[in-house]
Amino acid sequence: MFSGASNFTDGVDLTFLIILGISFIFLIGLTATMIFFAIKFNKKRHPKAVQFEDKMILEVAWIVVPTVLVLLMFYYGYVNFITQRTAPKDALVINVTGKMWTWVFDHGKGKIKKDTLVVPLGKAVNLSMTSPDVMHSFYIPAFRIKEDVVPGQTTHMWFIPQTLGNYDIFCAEFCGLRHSYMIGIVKVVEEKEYTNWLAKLPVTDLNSVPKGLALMDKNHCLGCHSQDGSVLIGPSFVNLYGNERTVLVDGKEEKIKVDSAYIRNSILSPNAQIVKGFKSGEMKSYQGVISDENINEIINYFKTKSEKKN
Amino acid sequence: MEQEQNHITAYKTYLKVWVVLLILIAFNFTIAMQQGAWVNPVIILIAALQGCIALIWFMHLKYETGFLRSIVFGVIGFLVMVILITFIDYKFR
Amino acid sequence: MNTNLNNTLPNYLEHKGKYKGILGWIFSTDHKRIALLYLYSIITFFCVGMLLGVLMRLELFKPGQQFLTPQQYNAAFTIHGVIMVFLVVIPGLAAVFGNFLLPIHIGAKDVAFPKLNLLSWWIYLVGAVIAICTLVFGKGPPDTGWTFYAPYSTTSNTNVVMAVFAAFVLGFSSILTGINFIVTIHRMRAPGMGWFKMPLFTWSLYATSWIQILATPIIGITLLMVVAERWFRIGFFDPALGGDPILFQHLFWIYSHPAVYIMILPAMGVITEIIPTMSQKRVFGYKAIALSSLAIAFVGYLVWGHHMYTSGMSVTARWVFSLLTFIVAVPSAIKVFNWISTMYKGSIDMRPPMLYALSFMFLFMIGGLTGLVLGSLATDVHVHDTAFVVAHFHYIIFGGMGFAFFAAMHFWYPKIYGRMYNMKLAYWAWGILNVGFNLLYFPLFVIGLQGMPRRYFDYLPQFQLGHVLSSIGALVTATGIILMIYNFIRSARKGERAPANPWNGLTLEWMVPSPPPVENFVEIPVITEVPYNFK
Amino acid sequence: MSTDIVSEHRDDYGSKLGMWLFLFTEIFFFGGLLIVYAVYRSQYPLEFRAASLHLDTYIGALNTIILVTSSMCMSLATTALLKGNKIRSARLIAITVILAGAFLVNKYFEWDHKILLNLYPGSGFMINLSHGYVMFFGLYFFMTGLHALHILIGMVLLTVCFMRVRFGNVNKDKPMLLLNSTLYWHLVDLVWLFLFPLLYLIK
Ligand code: HEA
Ligand code: HEA
Ligand code: CUA
Ligand SMILES: [Cu+2]
Repeated sequence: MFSGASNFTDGVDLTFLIILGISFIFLIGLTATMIFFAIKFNKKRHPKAVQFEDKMILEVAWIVVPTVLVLLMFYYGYVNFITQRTAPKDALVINVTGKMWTWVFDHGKGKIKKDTLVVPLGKAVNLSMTSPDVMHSFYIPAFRIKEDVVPGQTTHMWFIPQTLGNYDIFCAEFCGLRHSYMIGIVKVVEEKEYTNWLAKLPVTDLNSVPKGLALMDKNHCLGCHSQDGSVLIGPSFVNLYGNERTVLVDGKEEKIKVDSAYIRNSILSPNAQIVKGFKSGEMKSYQGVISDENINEIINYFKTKSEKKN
Repeated sequence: MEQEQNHITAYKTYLKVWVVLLILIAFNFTIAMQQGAWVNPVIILIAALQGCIALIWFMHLKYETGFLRSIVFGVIGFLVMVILITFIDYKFR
Repeated sequence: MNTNLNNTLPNYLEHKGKYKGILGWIFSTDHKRIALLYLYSIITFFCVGMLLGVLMRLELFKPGQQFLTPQQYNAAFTIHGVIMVFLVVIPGLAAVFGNFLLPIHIGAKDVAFPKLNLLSWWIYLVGAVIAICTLVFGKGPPDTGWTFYAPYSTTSNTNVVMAVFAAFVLGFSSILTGINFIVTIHRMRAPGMGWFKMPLFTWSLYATSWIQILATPIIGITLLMVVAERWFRIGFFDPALGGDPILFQHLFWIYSHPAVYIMILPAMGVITEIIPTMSQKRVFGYKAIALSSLAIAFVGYLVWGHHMYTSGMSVTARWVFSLLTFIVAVPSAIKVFNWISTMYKGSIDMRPPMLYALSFMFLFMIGGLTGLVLGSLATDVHVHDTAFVVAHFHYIIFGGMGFAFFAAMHFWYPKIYGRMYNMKLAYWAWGILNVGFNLLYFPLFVIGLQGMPRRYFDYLPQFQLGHVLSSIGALVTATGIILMIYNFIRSARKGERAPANPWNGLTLEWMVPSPPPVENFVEIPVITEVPYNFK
Repeated sequence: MSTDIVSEHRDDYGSKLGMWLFLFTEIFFFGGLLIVYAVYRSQYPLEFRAASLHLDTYIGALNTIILVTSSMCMSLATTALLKGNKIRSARLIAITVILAGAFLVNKYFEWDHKILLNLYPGSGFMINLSHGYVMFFGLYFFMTGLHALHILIGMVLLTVCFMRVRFGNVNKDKPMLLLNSTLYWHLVDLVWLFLFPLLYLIK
C-alpha cells in the first residue's frame, strides 16, 4: 500500500504478516475442525457419544506450542520496535507542538510552519514533541509510527523518509471537540528542495505576536474561530470590532454593533447572544479562566485590527 | 458446616501486643530524628513489622485457617507486585 | 434426586412472598428473582447503548457532518462506552446467570448473603440512573471517552464528575457481588462437591470474583482523585500542577484491563457448560480449563500497560508488558483447544445454544488473535487508537461476551421461564446476527490498518467504503437483535411448556423443575460424581 | 414458608471470610493511593522532604498512639464479649469510640493549623511554591482525609455495636457483628500505621 515509505515500514509489516500468518493458520484450522466435528458427529449421524479420557500429551502440546509461537511473535514485535526508540545522533531535530487542534512544527531559528511537516528525503528526522494543553498523539500511518504528545513532558519519535510524496498526519489521542480535524500532511521532498524551502520560510518572531492574539491562541479560541472568514465551530473573527452582527437572544433576533461589552459578554457568557446560524451550548464560559485584564488585551487586539482595516 | 468455636484471646496478650506496638512507635519516632540513608528503609521496615503484628494478633490471623492466612498475605504481596511493576515504568524513564 | 424433580413447591416466578406484585420482585432476596432484575435492567440499558452505537454508525456513513454535531458525537461514544462497559458487560453474565445458576450449580438454596445480593442490585440501579442522568442534567454529557484520560477529563467542562461518580457507585455493586460469590463458593457447596467437582461455570465465576474484588477499588480511588482534582485543584494528574497524566493511565488500566477479563471469563464459563451438554460428552481437560481461569485472572492483572505502548512510558516497561500480554494469551488458547476436543466423537445437537456457542468460538478467535497484533510492540504502535482496536474489542466483547450471553439465554431460557422459545425465529435471528456482525466490524479492521483513527467524528474520503459497509452491518445486526429479543418476550408467555431437562444435561439445574422452586432443592443433593459425567 | 427467605442460614466463618474480602478491597483502595504517593515521592524527593517538615510529628505520633490504644480496646472488647462480660465489653467499645473522637479532634486542629498557614493546594501562598511541595500537601490532605472518613464510618459502626452489645442482640453466641467491626477497626488502624511514617517520618 505505502510500501517502504519510511525505514520502519517493512519491519512493522513483516511483524504483522508473521502474526497474521500464524493467526490465520489457527483460525482456519480450528474453525474447519469445529465445523467438521459439528457435521461428522451430528446427533443424526452419531447418536451415541463415545467417551474417552483426557490425553496428557495433548494438554502439554497445546500449552507448549502456543507459548513458543507467542514468544516468536513477541520477538519480532520487540526487534522491530526497539529501533524506533533510539534516534541517530545526527538526526535533524524538529520541535513539534500539538495543541488544540493544530500541529506546529518549529524548524529552529523562528522557522515555524503549521500543519505541514516538510522533511528531506533519506535524512533521519527526530521529532521532539510536547503539548501546552491536553494529550495528543502524533501519527503518520504510512510511516507506521505514533507517539503520544504529553503536556508537561517531551516525547520523541524518529524516522527516515524513503519515498517522495505527501502523507497524512492524524491526531490519534482524543483531545476534544475538533480532534478529528487535527490532521496534517508530511511532505517528503529532495534535500535540496528542503533547504530552499526552509530558507524561504518567513521567520515568525514569537515576541512580535500581539498580546491579545497570543492570549487567544493560548486559550484555544482560534481552534473554533477563524481569522480569515472561514466558518469552523464558531463565527469567524474577521472584521469583528465595530461591525454589525445579527444575534439571537432568547430565540429573538437582534442586530447589534460589536463593541467591548459585546466581546466581553461573549467570552464570559457565550450562550447569551448567539450569532445567527450557530448553535448554542458549543462554547463554555471563560469566567475565571481568562482574567479581566487579559480580556481587555483581547478587546484591544480586535480594536487595532479593525483600525487597520478601516 | 459445623460452627467452629471462636478463639478467645486472653486480655493479657492484647496488652502485651499494645506495649510492643508503643515501643515500636517510639523507636520509629526516634529513628526519624537521625540522619543517613538507612533511616527511611528502617522506618518502612518497622512500619511493616507493626503492620504484621497488628495483622497477626489484633486481627487474629494467628488463630485462623491456613487458607485465610495465605490469602491475606497473598493479597498484600500482590499489591506490592503491582507497585513494583508500575515502577518498571518510572525507574527506567 | 427424585424428590427434587417431582415436588409441589411453588416455582420462584409464581411464589408469593412478603410483598405483592412488583414489590415482591424489587425487594426479593431470592437469587433467581434478583438475576431477572439484573436481566431486565441490563437489557434496558443495553438498548440505550445500542441506539447510541447505531447513531454513531449513521453519522459516519459519509464524510462530513450529517445530523450530529462534533460535541454530540463525542458525547455519544463516551456514553456508549460507559453504558456498554460499566452497565452492560461487566455486570452482564456474572450478575444475571451467575446469580441464577451459581447456587443451583453447587447445590445451595441461595447465595451466602441474600440481602447483600439485593443491595448490590439496588446500588447498581442507583449507579445506572446516575449514569443516565449525565445525559440530561448539568452541562451536558461527558465527552472524554470511557477512558476519562487526564488532563482532558480534569478540564472538560461537561458532566465528568457525575459520570465518574456513577462508575464509582457501580464499582461498589460489582465488589459486593464478588464478595458474595466467593463466600458462597467456599462455604455453600453441597456435601461431596469438592473443588474439582464443581461445574466449570462456577470456576470461572470464582476467578472473576477475585478480579472484581482486587481490581475495582483501584478505579474507585482513581476516580475520586479526578474529582478531587476538579473540585480542589489538587494536581494529581494535571501537568500544569506538577502531576503526571501517564500515572492516570496506569491507574485506569490497572482496573480496566482486568475488567475485560471480568467480561470474558464468565462467557468462557458459559461456553464450557454448553459444549459438553450439547455434545453429550465429558469435558476434555477439566482441570486445565478450571486452572486456566485462575491463570487468566492472575496474569491478566499484570498486563495493563499494553494499552500504553505509545504513551511515553519507559521502553523497558513497554516490552515487559508486551511479554506478559503474550503470556496471558496462552490460557485462552488452552480453553479453545479443549472446547474443540470436547466435541470430538460427541453426539452433537445443533440447536440454537450450540450454534451460538460455535459462533462465539469463531468470533472470539478473531478478536483474540487480533489481540495478539495489538500485543506486539511494533504493530501496536501502528494500529493503537485506530479503528483496528475498535474492531478488536467489539469482536471480543460483543462477539465473545455478547454471543456467549445469547448462547446462555437460549440454553437456560427454558429453565428460567419454564417455556421454550420459537426455534425457527431463533435460527433466523442467529443467521442475521452473524452476517450483520461481521459486516459491521470486519471493515473496521481494514480501515484501521490503513490508519483510520478512532473517536473521529469526520474522516478522509479514502476510508469511506469501510465506513459504509460497517454502517449497513449495524442495521443488519440491530435487526437480528430485535428479532431475538422479540422471540424472548413473546415466548415468555406464549412459548410451549419446557421440560425440566430439554438438553439432557447433567449439572444440578437440570435436576430441578423448570422454573425452579423458591429454594431450589427440597433436599440438598449429595454429590458423588464429577460433573458432565456422560455415559 | 411464608416469607421470602425461608432458612436464615448462619455461617460465622463465611461472614468472617466475607469481611476479609471486603478488607482486601480497602487495602487496594489505599493501595492505589500508595502507588500515587510512591510515584510522586520518587519524582520529587527533595520537595517531599522539605514539605514533610511542616507536619507536626508530635501530633502525628500522639494520634498514632491514640489509634493503637483504641485498637487494643476494641480487641479487649471482643475478649470481654466472648467471655460473656457484656457490660465490660460495651464499656470498652465506648472508650474506643471516644478515642476515635479524640483522633478526629486532633486531626481537625492539625488541618486547621495547616490551613491557617496557607498550606493547602490552591491557596495563594502555595501557587508560588514548586510543584512537588504542592503535590505533597495535596496527597497529605487527600490521604488523611480519606482515612478520617474511614474513622468516621468506623465510629458509626462501633456505636451500633455498642447498642447491640448493650442490649444483648450481639452476644457471646452471636458475636459476628462485633468481631467483624473489630476487624474493620484494626484495618483502619493498620492503614494509619503506614500513613504516619510515610507522611510524617520519612525524609
Ligand atoms: C472482553 C474483553 C477483552 C478481552 C478478553 C481481550 C483480550 C485480549 N486483548 Fe483486548 N481490548 C479490549 C477488550 C478485550 N481484550 C478492549 C475493550 C480494548 C480497548 C480499550 C480502549 O482503548 O477503549 C482492548 C485493547 C487491547 C489492546 C490495546 C490496544 C491499543 O489501544 O493499542 C491490546 C494490546 O495488547 C489488547 C490485547 C489483548 C490480548 C492479547 C487479549 C488476549 O486475552 C486474547 C487471547 C485469545 C486468543 C489468543 C484467541 C484464542 C486462541 C486461539 C485461537 C489459539 C491460538 C493462539 C495462539 C497461537 C496464541 N487489547
Ligand atoms: C459491550 C460493549 C459494546 C457493545 C455491545 C457495542 C455495540 C456497538 N458499538 Fe461500540 N464501543 C464500545 C463497546 C461496545 N459497543 C466501547 C467500550 C467503545 C469505546 C468508546 C470510547 O471510545 O470511549 C465503543 C466504540 C464504538 C465506536 C467507535 C467510536 C469512535 O471511535 O469514533 C463505534 C463506531 O462505529 C461503535 C459502534 C457500535 C455499534 C454499532 C454497536 C451495536 O449497536 C451493534 C449492535 C450490537 C448489538 C445489537 C448487540 C450486542 C449484544 C451484547 C454485547 C450482549 C448484550 C447483553 C445483554 C442483552 C444483557 N462503538
Ligand atoms: Cu489532538 Cu486528538
Ligand atoms: Cu487490555
